[in-house]
Amino acid sequence: MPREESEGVTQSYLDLRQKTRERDRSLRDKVMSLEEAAKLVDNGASVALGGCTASRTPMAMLWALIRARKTGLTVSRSIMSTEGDLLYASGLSTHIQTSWFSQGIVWGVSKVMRAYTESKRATFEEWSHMAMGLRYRAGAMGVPFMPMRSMMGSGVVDRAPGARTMECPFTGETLLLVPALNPDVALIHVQRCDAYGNAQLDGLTFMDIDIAMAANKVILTTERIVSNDQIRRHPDQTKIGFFTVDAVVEVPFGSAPHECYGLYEPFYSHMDLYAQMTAKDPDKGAADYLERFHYEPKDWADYLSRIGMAELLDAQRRGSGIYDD
Amino acid sequence: MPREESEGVTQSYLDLRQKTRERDRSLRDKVMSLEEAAKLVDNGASVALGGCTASRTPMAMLWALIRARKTGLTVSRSIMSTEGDLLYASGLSTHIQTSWFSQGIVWGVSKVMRAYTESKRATFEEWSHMAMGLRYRAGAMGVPFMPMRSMMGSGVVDRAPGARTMECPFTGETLLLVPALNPDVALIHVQRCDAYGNAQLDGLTFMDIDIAMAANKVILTTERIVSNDQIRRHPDQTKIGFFTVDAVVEVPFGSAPHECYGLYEPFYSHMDLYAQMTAKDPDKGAADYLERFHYEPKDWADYLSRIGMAELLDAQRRGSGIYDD
Amino acid sequence: MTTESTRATLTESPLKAVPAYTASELLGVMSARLLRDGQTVFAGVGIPLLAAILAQKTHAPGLTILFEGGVIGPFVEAGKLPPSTNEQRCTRRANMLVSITEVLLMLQRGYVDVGFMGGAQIDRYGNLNSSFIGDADNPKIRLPGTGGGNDIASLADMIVAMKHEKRRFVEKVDFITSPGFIEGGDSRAKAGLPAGGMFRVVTDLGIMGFDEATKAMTVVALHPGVTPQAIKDNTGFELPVPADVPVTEQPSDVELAILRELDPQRLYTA
Amino acid sequence: MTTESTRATLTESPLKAVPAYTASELLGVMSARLLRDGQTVFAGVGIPLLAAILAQKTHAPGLTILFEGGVIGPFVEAGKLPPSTNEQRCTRRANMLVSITEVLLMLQRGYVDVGFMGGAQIDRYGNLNSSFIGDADNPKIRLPGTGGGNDIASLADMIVAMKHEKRRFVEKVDFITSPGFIEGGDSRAKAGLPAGGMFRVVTDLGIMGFDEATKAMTVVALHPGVTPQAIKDNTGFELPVPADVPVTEQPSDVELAILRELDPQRLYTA
Repeated sequence: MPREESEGVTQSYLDLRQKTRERDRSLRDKVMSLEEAAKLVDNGASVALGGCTASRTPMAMLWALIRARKTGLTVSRSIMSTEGDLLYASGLSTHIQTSWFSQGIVWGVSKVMRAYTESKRATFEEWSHMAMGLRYRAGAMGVPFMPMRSMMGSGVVDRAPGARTMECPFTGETLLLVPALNPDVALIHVQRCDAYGNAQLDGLTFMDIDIAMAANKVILTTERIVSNDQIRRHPDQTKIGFFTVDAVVEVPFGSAPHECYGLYEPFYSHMDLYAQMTAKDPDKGAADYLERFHYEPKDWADYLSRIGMAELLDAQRRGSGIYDD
Repeated sequence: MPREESEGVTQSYLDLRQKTRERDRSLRDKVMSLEEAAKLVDNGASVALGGCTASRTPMAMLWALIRARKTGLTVSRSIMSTEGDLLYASGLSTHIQTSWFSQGIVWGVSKVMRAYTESKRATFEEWSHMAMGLRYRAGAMGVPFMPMRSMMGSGVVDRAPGARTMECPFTGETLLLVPALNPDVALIHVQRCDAYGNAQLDGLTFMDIDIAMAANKVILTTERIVSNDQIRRHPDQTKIGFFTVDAVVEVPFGSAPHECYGLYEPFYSHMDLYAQMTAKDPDKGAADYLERFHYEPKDWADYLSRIGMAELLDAQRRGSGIYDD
Repeated sequence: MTTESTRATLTESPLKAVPAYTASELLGVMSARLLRDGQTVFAGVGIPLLAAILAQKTHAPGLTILFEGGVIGPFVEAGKLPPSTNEQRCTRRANMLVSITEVLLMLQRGYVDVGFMGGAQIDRYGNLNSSFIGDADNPKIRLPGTGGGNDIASLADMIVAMKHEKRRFVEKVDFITSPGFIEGGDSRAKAGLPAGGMFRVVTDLGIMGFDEATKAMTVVALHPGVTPQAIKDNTGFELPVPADVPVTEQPSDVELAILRELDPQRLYTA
Repeated sequence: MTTESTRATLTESPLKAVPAYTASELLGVMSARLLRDGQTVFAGVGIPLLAAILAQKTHAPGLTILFEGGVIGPFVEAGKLPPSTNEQRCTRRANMLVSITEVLLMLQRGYVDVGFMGGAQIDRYGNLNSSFIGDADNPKIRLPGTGGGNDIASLADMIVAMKHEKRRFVEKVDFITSPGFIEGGDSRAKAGLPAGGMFRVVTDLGIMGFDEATKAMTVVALHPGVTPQAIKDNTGFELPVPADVPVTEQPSDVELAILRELDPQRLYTA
């Protein structure tokens, strides 16, 4: 790819520095509501999602953005699950960058993803899993690209905007360079953080640490807000630093119906219900689902009520089970 | 620098893969003595040290290598403190790669380092601190270089073998590429690990995680060996994985007279004694020090005895103090 | 389902002691046997994971399993198979958890011996497609895409487990999602992939390898009761069966019992 | 020591209420005043650290301190100053600990407003030398080297605190360890360093800045009692003092008391 074509894929260093310089990166209270946080995301923004597949998906924040009728987002994530369907179906995004996009292996290929991409109403821009990770990592490190050794020789690389090979000046080997991804906004759901945005993650961290460093704005949703004193007692457990964070929203069960490590597993019956609703007529099914679970609920508790108390208790019991032995 | 000159700085990918393939990377008991572990280090090997300055220095392992009269090592570390002096003075190494080399700011410039480098008996190859980190990181990632944005325009870059600038194909910016460092052996001291080499570090991790991934052999010394069951209870606390580790040696106070986070702070009086011994005649002082503390002791406990019980208790009290509030 | 039941019946006929098994169970058992003790295997969910655990519980107790969610050396509990390799169930009693990027970089650094995945469509040179059925610009079906597949296939020795059907074994895949030997010969290394490559393809009919020079797929063993004609009937390209091709030993009671205990709801072995 | 005591005596003379202070204390106070609330500052050990804590305790409670050992937002206890920025004492009640490489990458990513270090030798364009006195191939003195200095100076806006002596303020440093504006003008950006650069040099004589076009050092303020002639006498190159140069306000009782409480053994403020 000639350099002109990759412009816009990677931002210039001075632009990136300037954006970062303009942010208030001080230790300050950033607690706000979902509705207030939604205002921080502009239509058309590039947005990275933390978590992976059905784990620590920032579902509550997406729910708030869908309810705020945002549009035109370019959304990236390591792997997309049902939240990807909802992005398309709600009009929040028609452009998704990821390595894999379906509900999850047990449910088969996503009917909604197929309906939107095959009709060309939406784009699924495919990168290798590691390429996604290294694009965020380059962004996190403040360099315009990362060298890597996969994706070459495949059809994926030909369709990946900005990926290019180089001859290594040290070894003569062929390497692939993938462009840095510095999203405008990152949405990340965590088990706990303080009011300043110091987040301590349990279990799998996926690509979240790099995403937080790479983004030009970070919105954290959290199962609970803890004191800064508690964070400071174990500073080596802080995985996302306050200096990257712009908003903190406390939302219990903020990943439902997906899981949050150590707290709740996926709400499987609800995931089955979703698959069932979208199986026959994906467009109508997704629209009905959005209506019932996203637009109609008066608040997040109402959303959870509609998923159901028994479901919630079951998911929570299974979630804490990881610590049973 | 033309490519020929950087050959030998970075190994070819197939060589690196082959070396890794030949290692027994299975989950197996790797516990051995310091003396046995010393046999795993060949004369002339390139060796990376974990820790930084006076923190988590793999002192016991270096002590064992000095006693085994090893020679010709090329030794790299983020920052060198008194262990660097001892490497030179013992003949273990005449080639050190690091970003800063002295005993520590309060003691002034190292007389031993000066004596050896100014007389050209030994080399202190200087890289920027981040360059050292990114050289290990490139090695850890299995790529031949990392791009970075410092060191350019300085005298440091001109004397750093293999560092070279490139024009970024995405942005047209000037970047520095630093060659991967995949040491033959890494020596890392940790608070605890299991018999397989799963290590859980507390506090500062310095460059240790990248070093362990980059090296072609890893020798862990550890304050104590814990069960694999204990490791598996908190797998998200494992920072160095068993699959990179080739030897595990239990050595209490294995960083003395340097510190080990949460367990003991530096043995300051002993560090003062060392500074005093090497102040006037660095050659003789270092030789005397080695004789008294490295060659003469019958074992590691004897070494610690010579440093002194009161010193040890004081260092330990201060060390645990980090958790007092 | 028909094909599988037929084959199970077939293998039952000679000796009544022979247990019945599904095609998926056969795949699981045959794949497990290819894994060696002490290896590190990057396993996808489904048959690969089942096979890896089966290997651990039989001949390879020191097998290290990796999941792309960032999990190193886990123990998966019977009856608690994860729905993907990115959920907490994958992490139970693991030795180490790392980020996704780190676990994939282990492949690049060379710490992984075997990559082990399922396949939707494969061609003569072991290229895999999980992205598009039909033309990529106007696909008949948009599939979920590469996930970790491309990175695993690019950087490790590969075992692929899949159903042996003509529509899946094609002359040329519609799209190379995960590279095998690309166009054969040295084309893989020339593309920038000097390490790794296809090692074995395990199907319900047999075990396939790749010619050392041409890198074209070839049969290295047939499962009990499978004829060369069955291979021909179910493959969309010329797949040579050597005259003296060995026959695999059929799944044992122990192997099948372990598989069934692992997946009592038959999520992956039905 | 002589110079410092002399100056302290000088500043005492007009009003008896004025406290005595050492050159190091003066450096600490004057540097602290340059830091603004809400900034993130990468601080070296010694005067920079003392000044950063002093700023936190006076006008900049929301100042975030970083140490190159991998420490973000620590509280250093009075009387427990660390011997370097890589020991556990640096981590007390920090918000976050990361690897060395990560904390340095924060500079590269642009998360750091100010780098703050001491200096051994500096030149007209703010280049710093901490590697060699004399020729690098045959040095008279081999100094400890860059540490984090090169990375900090390459990537952040810099404040340097050092003694003002002719042998330290030289026309051209023997060796550029940490780049300032290199050869002035746009030579820094051309070398590959488009961001950051020297902001202020604080000495016991005054505060220096850099000309916007030429990037040559210039005096922006003198400390109380310091004459332009004193600058001339103690600088190895032509360092312009504007006619209307302002005079800094001398250290207050509060500032000095805090400094002395932080460093009761006078490790860095003697």
